[in-house]
Amino acid sequence: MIAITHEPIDPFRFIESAKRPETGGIVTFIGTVRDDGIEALELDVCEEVALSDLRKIAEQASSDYHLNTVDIIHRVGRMQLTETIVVIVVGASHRQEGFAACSWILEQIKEFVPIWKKDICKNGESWHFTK
Amino acid sequence: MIAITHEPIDPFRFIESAKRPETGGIVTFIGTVRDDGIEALELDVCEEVALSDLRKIAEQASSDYHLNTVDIIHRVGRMQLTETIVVIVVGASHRQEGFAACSWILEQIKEFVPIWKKDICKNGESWHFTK
Amino acid sequence: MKVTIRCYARFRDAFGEEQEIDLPPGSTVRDAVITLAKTGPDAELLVDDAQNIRSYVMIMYHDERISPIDAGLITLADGDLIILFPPVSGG
Amino acid sequence: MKVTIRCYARFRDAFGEEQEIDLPPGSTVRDAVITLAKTGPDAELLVDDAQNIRSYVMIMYHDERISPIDAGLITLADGDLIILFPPVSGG
Repeated sequence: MIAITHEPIDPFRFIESAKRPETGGIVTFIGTVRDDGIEALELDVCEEVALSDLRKIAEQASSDYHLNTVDIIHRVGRMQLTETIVVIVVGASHRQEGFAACSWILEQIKEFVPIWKKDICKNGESWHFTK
Repeated sequence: MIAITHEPIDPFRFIESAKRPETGGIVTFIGTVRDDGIEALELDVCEEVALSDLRKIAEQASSDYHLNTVDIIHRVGRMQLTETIVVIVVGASHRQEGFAACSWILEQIKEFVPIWKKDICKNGESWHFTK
Repeated sequence: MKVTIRCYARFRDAFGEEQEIDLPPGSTVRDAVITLAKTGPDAELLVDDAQNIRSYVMIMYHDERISPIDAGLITLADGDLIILFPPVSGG
Repeated sequence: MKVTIRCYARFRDAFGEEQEIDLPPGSTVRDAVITLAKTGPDAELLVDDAQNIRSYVMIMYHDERISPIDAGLITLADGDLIILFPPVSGG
């Protein structure tokens, strides 16, 4: 499943559904809200473009890394410390392709998918903005 | 947790317990029984050496990749297609270290930890044996 | 003619969520962004001193990403929509 | 003197789970492995034609891994335990 959601993400159903006879390795990345001195994190999104981008990334990864399954679920809205921001689950026949694909998908998301993080701190809010 | 078990592994408790304020990325590898024309897989182990090796690998990974948490659970005995053989969960502050550590741990296991796979097929059994 | 510019995240804070801008016929995407930049106190977020669009600005036009370098080559039509994305930080 | 050799996985199928072997005093780990190899039909699984231990054989002695190359340098004591692992395939 490729999705953008405002609700908490349950990664377990995606891991379960990645179990296929042709799959030997399931590699999962779960991004969580890290305490960098913040109270919470708020994520903004341009949903129609982001969803279309995620679908293209998943398709490319499936093809380039010969994946059997790909799931990408990105949450937006406000999240507390340790809550799950993103879940990427890839099912691969071979482990190296699984690791490479999962990492590549994450880097692609960070490079161009229109999602933005804003730190919510005691004394204000500030967008992550790296030129 | 570092463990060798004869029972099915539930990866979810390890993923849940990896959620810490200092952790930004949880990378999980789940190895599953792939259908290479087999009926089942049977894993043998030298348990005391394997457990000691896994502990050393986890310690080294924690130190080298600055991990916040490491779990390695390896199952032995007989497993059916799609069942989970091994679960590796690493909690890292930074994603690249998470991917690198999880992959490194798996390669170390495959290189020297005394665990052996035997294919159970319709017409016989055969050990994996790559010189 | 009128074109609409929609902004996200930090650009929205600086220039509003959506602005309708009046431009002379023949104007380009670059002209529209320069015009928008002048409406806020943080023009330099969008354009440099030479009025070139910052290289980090992601521009969506007709559902396609276009490069800030090409923005001066693309002529607008009345009713067009331009979307501006600041540097992303998802994942 | 007597030493015990324990085998795992494919080596166990070929040479039994545990064998007690009689050796003259001064014998080395290499001597013990050569002696074990002769007890089964698949001696070449453990040693090559020059009676050197195959490089893929993992040898545990006194809770330490020792290299097949060093096996001829390590002198055994009565009651010692040697463990032989075939190439591993976990993960």
